[in-house]
Amino acid sequence: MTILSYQKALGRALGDEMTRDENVYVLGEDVRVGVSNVTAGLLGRFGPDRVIDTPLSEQAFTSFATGTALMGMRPVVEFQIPSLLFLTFEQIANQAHKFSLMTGGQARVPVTFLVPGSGSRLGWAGQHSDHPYSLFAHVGVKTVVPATPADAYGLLASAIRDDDPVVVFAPAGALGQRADVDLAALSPVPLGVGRVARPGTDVTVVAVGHHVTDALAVADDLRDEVSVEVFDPRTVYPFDWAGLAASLERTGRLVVIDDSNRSCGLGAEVLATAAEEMRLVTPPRRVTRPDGAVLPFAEALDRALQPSRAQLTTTIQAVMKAP
Amino acid sequence: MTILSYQKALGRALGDEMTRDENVYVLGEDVRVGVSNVTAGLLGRFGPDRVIDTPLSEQAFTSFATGTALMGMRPVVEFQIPSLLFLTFEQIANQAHKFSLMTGGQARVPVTFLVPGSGSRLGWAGQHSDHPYSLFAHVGVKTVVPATPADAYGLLASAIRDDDPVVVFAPAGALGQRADVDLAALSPVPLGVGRVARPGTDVTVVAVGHHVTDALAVADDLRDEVSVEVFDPRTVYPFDWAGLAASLERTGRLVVIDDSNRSCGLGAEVLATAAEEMRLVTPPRRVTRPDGAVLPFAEALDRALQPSRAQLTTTIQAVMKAP
Amino acid sequence: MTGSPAVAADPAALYRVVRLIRRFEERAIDLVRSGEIVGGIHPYIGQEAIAAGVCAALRPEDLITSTHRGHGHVLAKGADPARMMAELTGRSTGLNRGRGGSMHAADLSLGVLGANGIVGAGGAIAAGAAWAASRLGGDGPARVAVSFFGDGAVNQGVLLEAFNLAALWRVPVVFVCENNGYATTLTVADAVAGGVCDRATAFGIPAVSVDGMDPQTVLAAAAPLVEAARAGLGPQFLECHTYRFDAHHTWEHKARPRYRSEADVAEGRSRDPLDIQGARLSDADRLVIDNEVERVIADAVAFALGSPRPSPVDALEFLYASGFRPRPGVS
Amino acid sequence: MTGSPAVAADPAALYRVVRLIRRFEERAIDLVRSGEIVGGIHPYIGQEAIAAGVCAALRPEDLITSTHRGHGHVLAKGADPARMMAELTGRSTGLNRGRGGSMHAADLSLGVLGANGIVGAGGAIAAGAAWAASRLGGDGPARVAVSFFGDGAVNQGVLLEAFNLAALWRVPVVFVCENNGYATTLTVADAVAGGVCDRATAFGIPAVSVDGMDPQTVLAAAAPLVEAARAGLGPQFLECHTYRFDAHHTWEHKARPRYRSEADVAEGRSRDPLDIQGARLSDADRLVIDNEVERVIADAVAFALGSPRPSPVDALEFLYASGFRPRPGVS
Ligand SMILES: Cc1ncc(C[n+]2csc(CCOP(=O)(O)OP(=O)(O)O)c2C)c(N)n1
Ligand SMILES: Cc1ncc(C[n+]2csc(CCOP(=O)(O)OP(=O)(O)O)c2C)c(N)n1
Ligand SMILES: [Mg+2]
Ligand SMILES: [Mg+2]
Repeated sequence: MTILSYQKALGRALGDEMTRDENVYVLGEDVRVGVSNVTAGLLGRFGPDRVIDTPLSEQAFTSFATGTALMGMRPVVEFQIPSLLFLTFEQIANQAHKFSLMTGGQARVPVTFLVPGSGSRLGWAGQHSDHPYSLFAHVGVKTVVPATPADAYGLLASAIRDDDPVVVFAPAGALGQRADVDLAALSPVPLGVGRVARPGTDVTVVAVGHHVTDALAVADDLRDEVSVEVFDPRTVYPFDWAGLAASLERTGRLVVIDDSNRSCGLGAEVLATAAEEMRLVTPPRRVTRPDGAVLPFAEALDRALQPSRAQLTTTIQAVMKAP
Repeated sequence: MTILSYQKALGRALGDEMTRDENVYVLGEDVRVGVSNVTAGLLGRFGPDRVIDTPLSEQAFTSFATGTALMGMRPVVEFQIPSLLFLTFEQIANQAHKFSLMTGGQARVPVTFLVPGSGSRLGWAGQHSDHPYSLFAHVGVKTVVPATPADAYGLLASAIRDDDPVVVFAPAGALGQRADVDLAALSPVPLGVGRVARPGTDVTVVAVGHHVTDALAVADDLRDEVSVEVFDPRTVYPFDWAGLAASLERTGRLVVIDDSNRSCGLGAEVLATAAEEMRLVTPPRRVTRPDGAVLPFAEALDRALQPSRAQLTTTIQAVMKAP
Repeated sequence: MTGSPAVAADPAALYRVVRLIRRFEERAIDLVRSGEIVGGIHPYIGQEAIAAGVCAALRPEDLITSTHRGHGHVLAKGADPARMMAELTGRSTGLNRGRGGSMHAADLSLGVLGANGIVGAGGAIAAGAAWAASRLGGDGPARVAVSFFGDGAVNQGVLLEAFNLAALWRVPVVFVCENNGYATTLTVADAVAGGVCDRATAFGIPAVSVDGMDPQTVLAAAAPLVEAARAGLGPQFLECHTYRFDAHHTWEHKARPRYRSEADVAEGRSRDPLDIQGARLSDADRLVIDNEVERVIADAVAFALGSPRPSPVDALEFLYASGFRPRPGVS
Repeated sequence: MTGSPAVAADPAALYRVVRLIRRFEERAIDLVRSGEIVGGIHPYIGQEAIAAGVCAALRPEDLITSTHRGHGHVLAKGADPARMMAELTGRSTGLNRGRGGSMHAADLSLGVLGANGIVGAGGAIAAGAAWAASRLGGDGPARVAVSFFGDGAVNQGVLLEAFNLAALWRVPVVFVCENNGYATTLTVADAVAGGVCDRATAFGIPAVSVDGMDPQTVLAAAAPLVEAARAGLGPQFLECHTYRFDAHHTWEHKARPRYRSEADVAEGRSRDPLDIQGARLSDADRLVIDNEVERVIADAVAFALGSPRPSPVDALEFLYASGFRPRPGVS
């Protein structure tokens, strides 16, 4: 077994997919030097034709990638900061996402958008700390938020192989993750399939991205009081509803910890669908960022607007106390 | 009393606010000729300095408006099509929305973004039929979706007077609305305050924008089987939670009809918050667009992806039958 | 055969394309009036010389991206008028199976990457497609992409960004600006600081400005630019001065907004690409073509109106290329 | 007094600003290393002549928008170094009450509309602010806005769109491009097709390119452009050739990515604005200023580190100017 970091897992998936399929290529800012670390070493292995540095023209290079995808290539577009997804929202949600339906199935746009370091990096302030995966779940662009090195590898590989646009969020809070893995066993993780990160019987905690680690820690702390099942959806759109329903059949109680703004975030969708269709014996609860959150610069304020283990703990306890 | 159309109500609010406050001005594409009709006649009344035609540079004129707002003006930016909000998402969600917090309260950005004709116009196809108000509810930009001529007047007036950015969606499906109103009585409608459009005791139907009319019609059709309360939030962010809670105290049953994509849409937020905090005697239900909807061109397909009265009727009946 | 180099030199072939587009648009307007086309169209009438001339300079394997005013481009690149008309009338037999309509008509088999409802959006897509196509083509001759857009588009940031990428990476793309003097109601003078060609030359892209009312002039200007791009000299820019004879959108036929003076319209319509190219043929030859085009258009309308409409139960078909079926809006 | 015309002509005043920025940045880097500044900074070291020279050409009521590398601009426009340092260290006494940090430092009372974390975003904001300020000012002299940005920003669509609006509407804005040769690791040659000034002249905006290492050269170039804008001649463009002496971001101090050769760095650092301007003063005068600046910086650090941190319970304060308090993330 080998110790693999989350960041290296992403780079490994990229390298493996580029080796497997010569139509896969990477473009983005400073990808040759590999400022984000994810693309480090790729230039040497695959050359400048497949590892392309772009000027600060996100909108054009996003649609440029779409154009290459229409011709059969499989671009991986790296964005240095999450808010660049706001800047390119038209190109992703209104162009890449809509091509297949609007052309009546003539076109496919197999492009992957990768954000290594989404959410708060602490001290990067208002415009560099967003976690907008729920925006893509709303418009319907496939979106994954891996929590572990193995899933970072497997979900990025699947995103690249998928025939639709896929956005890959690698939370800054997860980049440091390391795991002991069998490199030979690394393989694509299917989109839309969650996993039970810890089985339990009293309450299901749906945790997204870096919060899976928090949920596991809290579950462990509470093990003498309550049996917590931790469900990691891995893909936030399309969501693994069957997996969640199965978990709620067991527990009947639901808490979501989600680093999105509260209103219309992924947590809202999980609660709404569970309330409509699944077994709930007590009211479900969310632990999220506040409505309309803009992360302030000062460290304590930045942290104060992110979901915390303490909030998750008290919320689980409240749900267990509920009649 | 006078018959006032929804479109004329918007134009009237603009004219009244421009008269009341000389810092209010309009900019957008073809606003002088008044292609959207909303700005018709304003050029003659207020002149070219306050009714400004822009080139097709939505991103720049959006932030240009923000710059003027920083200096104390109150711009009203008209967008010809809803997807221009995708194109300017960075300028609205990442700049205008964040200025106040990021500057520690030094800056305020009183800008209004107006989309006359949001949602499907039938036959305008994939890129002209979006209804993305939930995106703004998620990032936390104040957002209103008036259902009636009086509310179109009152909410646009309040949006212009508000010290934060506000997006005003005027659904294409509502533009034709006409009502008999006392022009003298037209006045601002406070943001964040919903209204009970029809009182009832069995089930609360939260209907947004043009669907308020649908909900009232369905409620009327069903009057012999079920007493439907129709709640029109008017503002989708911030939402009138107290108003909804009061309604659910009466009915205990909830159905939302919402022209957003299903996943992470406003309907999800309403169900989630109700499930967390409010009285529900049966599982709540949504009538929305499908996940990731892109409206196809052909009329029957376009209609098929929009929430319908038939869907609302059967959903209400299902909720009433639920144990 | 439209769009193949064979016909490029042939005045009759150019006339036929202009005539085909003109009659297609006139009939389409009728169908808007009669309600068979829902949502209206942006008529290309008056601008036919550009699509005809530019596409005559292309090879079948070359690519184009089009605009909201795209019928002319799609037809000139060789699309079947019948399937195009079926698309505008929302039929399953349409180019896009009735999913796209006027603003999204596409035929990828002909290299037509689609009309686009967002002004300026096609440029970056065309650049990417040309870059990829040439790369995938290996040592073969480069496949050139033409991106058509209007004068309004040169004020769109993403298009200017695309100029930069195309120039930096020497992409075989030709940017064709159809300058008809207006973006809806706004004049070029009120919208474009500096000149239209300056927007391209600023990026080191060679730019040419020509009379866009004469198909042969357009072809003569476009051919060397297309071949320069094909030869690896990087992107090229062509501005065609033209005039929109009809409404910005058929919605104007009812609303009648006032923004062009009688004089402006009369002056603009005084030079008609149909007459300019028609004058190069004998009346007899012209009549033969006109009659043939009438049959093609009549057949196209008959085909369209006789075709089935897609079923609402399939409304979500094609949403995901992978075949994934999303949740419906009501469960 | 910095930023007022009075000091504009004075070599000592220019030197003081350069020195102030240099020492501020050096101390800020220390505080990044010591962990007092979280998130790191984009050091302005080497580029001080631009902020000093341009802001010396401005009046107190004039406006600026800045960038991710904004400390120099904010200080040169007259911000209090103590409140600036307090901002970088996340204190309640900071310019933004600790809410903005390095990339969003602003002082609206001085016309500093803010650093900006998004490259190219400031241009349109500056244009709007200048347009509004002059309009609200009535018959008084126009208030000019300067928008600072780097060479990477000229590839951003929104900035190019802003050039167009400013030119069309003759807005009193001066666009200042700090060309330091790199956008993070990408060279200007690999990023900018055509020349930087061509991006402005394409829109009919007069553009001047100068040595950005000499404060007096920058001031001499900026002053007439600022006054031209003020006089109603519309937007102006100034390219300043400079070099970033330190890291793109202090993150590099650990990561040490390789993208500039030793030779390139040596060459770039060979001309230092501090020496260039310092050489114009007597050693005695220079020493007086240096000592005074040391005191200012020492006081600034002391003030910052001695200031209270904002309380987490107020994390949502200022989110809405209207005072609306949003729902928390957990109920
Ligand atoms: C980015 C964008 N902004 C606005 C619109 C609405 N709109 C559609 S066509 C048009 C005018 C386009 O003018 P031009 O580019 O000159 O093309 P023309 O209509 O003259 O052929 C506008 C404003 C749009 N579709 N996309
Ligand atoms: C629109 C946008 N794209 C990318 C980034 C990430 N980023 C921050 S600074 C920078 C380089 C900017 O280069 P330049 O404009 O030349 O300014 P410099 O750093 O050289 O002062 C990049 C890519 C960003 N902040 N905004
Ligand atoms: Mg035009
Ligand atoms: Mg630079």
